[in-house]
Amino acid sequence: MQPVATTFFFYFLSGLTLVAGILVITRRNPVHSALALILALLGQAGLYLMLYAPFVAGVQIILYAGGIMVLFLFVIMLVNIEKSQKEEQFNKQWVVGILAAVALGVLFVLVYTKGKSLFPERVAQLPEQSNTQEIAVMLYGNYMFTFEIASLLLLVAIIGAVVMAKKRI
Amino acid sequence: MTDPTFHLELQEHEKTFLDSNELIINMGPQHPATHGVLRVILKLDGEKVLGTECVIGYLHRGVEKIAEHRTYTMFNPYVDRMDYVAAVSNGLGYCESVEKLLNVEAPPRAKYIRVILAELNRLASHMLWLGTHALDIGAITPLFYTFRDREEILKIFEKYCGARLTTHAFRIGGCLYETYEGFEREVKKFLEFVTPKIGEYEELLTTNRIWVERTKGVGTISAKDCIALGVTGPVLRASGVKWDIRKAQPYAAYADFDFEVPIGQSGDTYDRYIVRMEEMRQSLRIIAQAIDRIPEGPIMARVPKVIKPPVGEIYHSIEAPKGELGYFIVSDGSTQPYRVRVRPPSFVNLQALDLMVRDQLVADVIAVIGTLDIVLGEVDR
Amino acid sequence: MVPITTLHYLVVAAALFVLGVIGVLTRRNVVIVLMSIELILNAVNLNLVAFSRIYGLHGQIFAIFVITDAAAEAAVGLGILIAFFRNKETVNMDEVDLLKW
Amino acid sequence: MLNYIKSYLDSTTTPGQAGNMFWASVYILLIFLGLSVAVIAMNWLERKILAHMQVRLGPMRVGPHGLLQPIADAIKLLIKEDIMPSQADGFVFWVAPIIVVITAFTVFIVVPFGPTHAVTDMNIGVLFMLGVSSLSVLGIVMAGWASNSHYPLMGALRSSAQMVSYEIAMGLAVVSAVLMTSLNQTGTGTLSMIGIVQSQQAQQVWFAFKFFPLGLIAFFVFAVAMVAETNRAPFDLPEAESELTAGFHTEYSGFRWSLFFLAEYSAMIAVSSIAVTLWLGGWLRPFPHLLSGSTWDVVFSLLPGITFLLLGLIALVGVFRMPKHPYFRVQTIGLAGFGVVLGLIGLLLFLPPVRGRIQDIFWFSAKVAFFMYLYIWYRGTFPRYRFDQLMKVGWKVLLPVGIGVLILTAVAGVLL
Amino acid sequence: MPQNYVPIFIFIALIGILIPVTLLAAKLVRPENPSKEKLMPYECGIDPVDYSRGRYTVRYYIVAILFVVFDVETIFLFPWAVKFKALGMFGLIEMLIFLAILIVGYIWIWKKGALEWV
Repeated sequence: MQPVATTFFFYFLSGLTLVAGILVITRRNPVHSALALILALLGQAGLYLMLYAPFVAGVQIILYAGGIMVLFLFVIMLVNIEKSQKEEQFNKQWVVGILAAVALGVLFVLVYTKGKSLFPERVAQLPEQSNTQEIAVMLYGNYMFTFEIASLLLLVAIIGAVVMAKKRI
Repeated sequence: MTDPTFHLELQEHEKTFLDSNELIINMGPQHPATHGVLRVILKLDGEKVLGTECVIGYLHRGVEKIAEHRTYTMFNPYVDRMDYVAAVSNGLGYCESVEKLLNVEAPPRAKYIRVILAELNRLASHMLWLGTHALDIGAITPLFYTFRDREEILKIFEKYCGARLTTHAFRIGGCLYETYEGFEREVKKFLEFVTPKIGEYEELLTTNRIWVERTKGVGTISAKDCIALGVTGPVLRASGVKWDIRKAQPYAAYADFDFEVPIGQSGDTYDRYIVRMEEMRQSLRIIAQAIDRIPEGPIMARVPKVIKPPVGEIYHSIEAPKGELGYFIVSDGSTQPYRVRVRPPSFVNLQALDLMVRDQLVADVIAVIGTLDIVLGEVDR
Repeated sequence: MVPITTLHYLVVAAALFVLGVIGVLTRRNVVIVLMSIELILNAVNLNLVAFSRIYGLHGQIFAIFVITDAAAEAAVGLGILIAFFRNKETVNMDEVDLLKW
Repeated sequence: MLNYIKSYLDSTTTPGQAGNMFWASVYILLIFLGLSVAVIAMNWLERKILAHMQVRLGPMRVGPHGLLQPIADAIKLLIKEDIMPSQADGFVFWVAPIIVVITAFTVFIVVPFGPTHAVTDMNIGVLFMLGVSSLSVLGIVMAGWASNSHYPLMGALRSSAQMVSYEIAMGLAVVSAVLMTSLNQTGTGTLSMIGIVQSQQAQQVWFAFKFFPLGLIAFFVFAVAMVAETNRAPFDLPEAESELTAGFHTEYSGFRWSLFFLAEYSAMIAVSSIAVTLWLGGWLRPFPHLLSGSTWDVVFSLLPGITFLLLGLIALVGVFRMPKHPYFRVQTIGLAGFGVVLGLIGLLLFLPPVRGRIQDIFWFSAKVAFFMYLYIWYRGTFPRYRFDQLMKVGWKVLLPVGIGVLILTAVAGVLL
Repeated sequence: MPQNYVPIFIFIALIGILIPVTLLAAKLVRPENPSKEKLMPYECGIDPVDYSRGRYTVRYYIVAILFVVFDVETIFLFPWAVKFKALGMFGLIEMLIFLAILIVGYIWIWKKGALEWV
């Protein structure tokens, strides 16, 4: 698999993701935020494809964009957004929040720039064409217990959510 | 320059708790499935119906008031416009009421013609009901079958009296027209044609799993409620009450014929469907008997030129395709009725809607409106 | 033209993370706060997948588990939100001040 | 440049894998064209077939036997006023139909019309298809929400609830097909669409008939779920015109409405293509082993031409049955011309080089056409489910059956 | 970008250009005279009586939750199905445990009536 126009796609997709991310946290209407989030998720799926992780990209599209976001949209339609739209959108700790976030950002940038030697610049030869198969071998071999615990997590999630949402149970 | 946008005046609803999230939605008057211009205000909880309110009157033409300003003869065509899919029955009821008021009786041949036409009309009405009801539930094909076969009935009407829908077939005191040449033959041919067709409709629906699921247990109404609300016709019979005016108080020539009154047990939509299908078969039986035994003789009784019934009042009812169709006529001795009050079956049956759809789903409202077989012309008059 | 390296992806991930943090800290609408949490999780995922180019497939598998987790989180979080909305008639973050209602 | 174009022609992979973006674009344009023609044809065929099921004629006026009716409709929709309800959310209202169309179309990137006739082949082909088709839920929810009206929102919520419910059953059925691909020497299956068909070829059985009746049950689960996914009768509640007037696209008019229409029909073709690829052997011709040998190969390769000749013949019979009135002269000539064109296409398909290349596409389209006919047949026959019954079928029937079939198939796969 | 994914972008870009262009082109030929009644939301010919966004039943949300959870389950099934024969009996038992835990949840929600619509 030869990569094609990597630079263009990287800047395009990461730009898309970041702009969508900014829209998510600034939109007044939660539905618009959700749509922006979907865009960010899809852009990120593109980034996964670039990173030779097609299976994760597929999972991202099916689960995140097609599953979790539907859940979000349903909930937004369930709660009356009209009222919340008219209210003040940002709380009083926005100064603190932005300061904390900026500090965090500076920290990240420092780590990435100063600690360049932290990450080896080699690229593992990832088998793109048999990505799913390799993942299967690892998921059901090395990560067997994690995988089984994931099912427990899901069980708890079902029970929790249904109990929480269904009053007359 | 006017601003094309406008703003709804939003009503501030008291409480919007999720569990009591009542949603008010209009179904009708311009809705594909309310059989005309019925407006039903639905109070919904998600898909569940919490209550309904019928708003009628979009087709009100003041038929009863018009009667007070027309002579008895002149009013006769107006009644055709009430239940326009069963115009013959309306005319029959009206003519018989006035005849009763006048104390005349139509000659036997006229009575037989009346029975034949009324039963053909019942068939036509039930066919239209079946087609639209099935269409409402999503089966689009029966509609075209039933309309194809109804067409044959309308052809007979057209040949007999020149009109297809609002026939104005009868006059006070009998019939105006003698049967046309080959009437008997054509009716017999029609009977042969339509008998297998009813089986065809049943084949499409009766054992269709989705149809059964959509209709069984939907819109159930008990015999007690039916009687309390005055519901009549197939809806009443499907609840298990054997009440058919053709049997109970025979009018026209119904006493001469041998037929069954089909009844259901549970009073749900499926039973009403079965009852009506069986009624169609019984109608065919009646028509076959009538066509065989139709007597010769005059078709018009001796009725004065100017109809001036004696002072008095009369209530006469017949079994229209949709239920009991009654006329209450008060005469003050003049040429015009003092008051005409119609008891339309659709109007009375529509009352049961709220009872039948409560706690059911939105889709059931459609099924129930369909199964009640209402005609808005008759509801609003 | 600078070749795109793992570091580039990490910077994007960091930016996403910061965006998510800002959202969580400043927005009042609970739904949008939950969405910002999704952004943070996504930033983590991007990091994991980017690292998996260096260290092998482990990162991708972790990303899958994180997505699973996000699904469970969204389900329960939104369930709580609905229970909250049912009682308080608002989706305002500032009013979430009771542990039990 | 010419070399670049030529370099793909003798490769044995899809243009996407060969990295030839020129040919990929050509294929994409061909898919656009083919889909538009298919949707137009489907529109006409549906009305005609449904009409004949219902003892009527269907469109007869525009063009001979109404052949030009879809085009007339398209023009009418294009020049129709586009109404957006006041208080609608403009941007979302605008973007929703586009999303629905994109999701319905994008699926076709990985649909293999033949071993090399796909835009591209992906390692995650099936996953991609499921994922992209699941995104159309978003477009529908957005359309319903943006309209700011009761009926569309109810339709949208119903529609999305229905689609997500049946997606589970669909996914489980797909997994049991994917599972069958791994039953070979290496024990490794594939998610690539082309790989799935090739493993059916290698295992010498269409997956619908593998582990009889397990494959067939999984196929039926998918077949039911796909009707529900595309919101077609008897699962057409979201747009049940007798209840919700038109569901989520009640407020859409003109060209934007036609985008939903386009999306609905291309989604139908898309899910049928998935079903064909996963269970009915994709581009493989029927009975490749029972009726093998070069004679049979030739006979089967003649079938595309014969089909088109027959269609042309039907059109010519129609010409002779046309009324002889001068009023119908133009229509008669048009129908004759149509028949002749079909016949010429048929003759063209007999030529040996074309014959060899067109065969895959022909078999694939024939199988998809069968599903399309089923869709129309369902619509003519079935009443509509009620919403709770629909949910019951999805969650309490198809889901357990899907899991059960999957487990049984897995057990059978391990033991056999 | 690995080359066999690039067509996706070509495809989406093409549709994304074609449809808006057609929409805009249609704007040149179609009439445009809105009026108050024309722009009213459809509610069977009556002025809408209620605000139409929000306050829908919570059951849709439950359906969505169940969908998400079972979708995750399906996603985990895919790699297993791909490597199914190689993983053999061990993988099957592993997957059966995974499914069993979820089936317990499924039965629980069935018993609790979360699958009932009404």
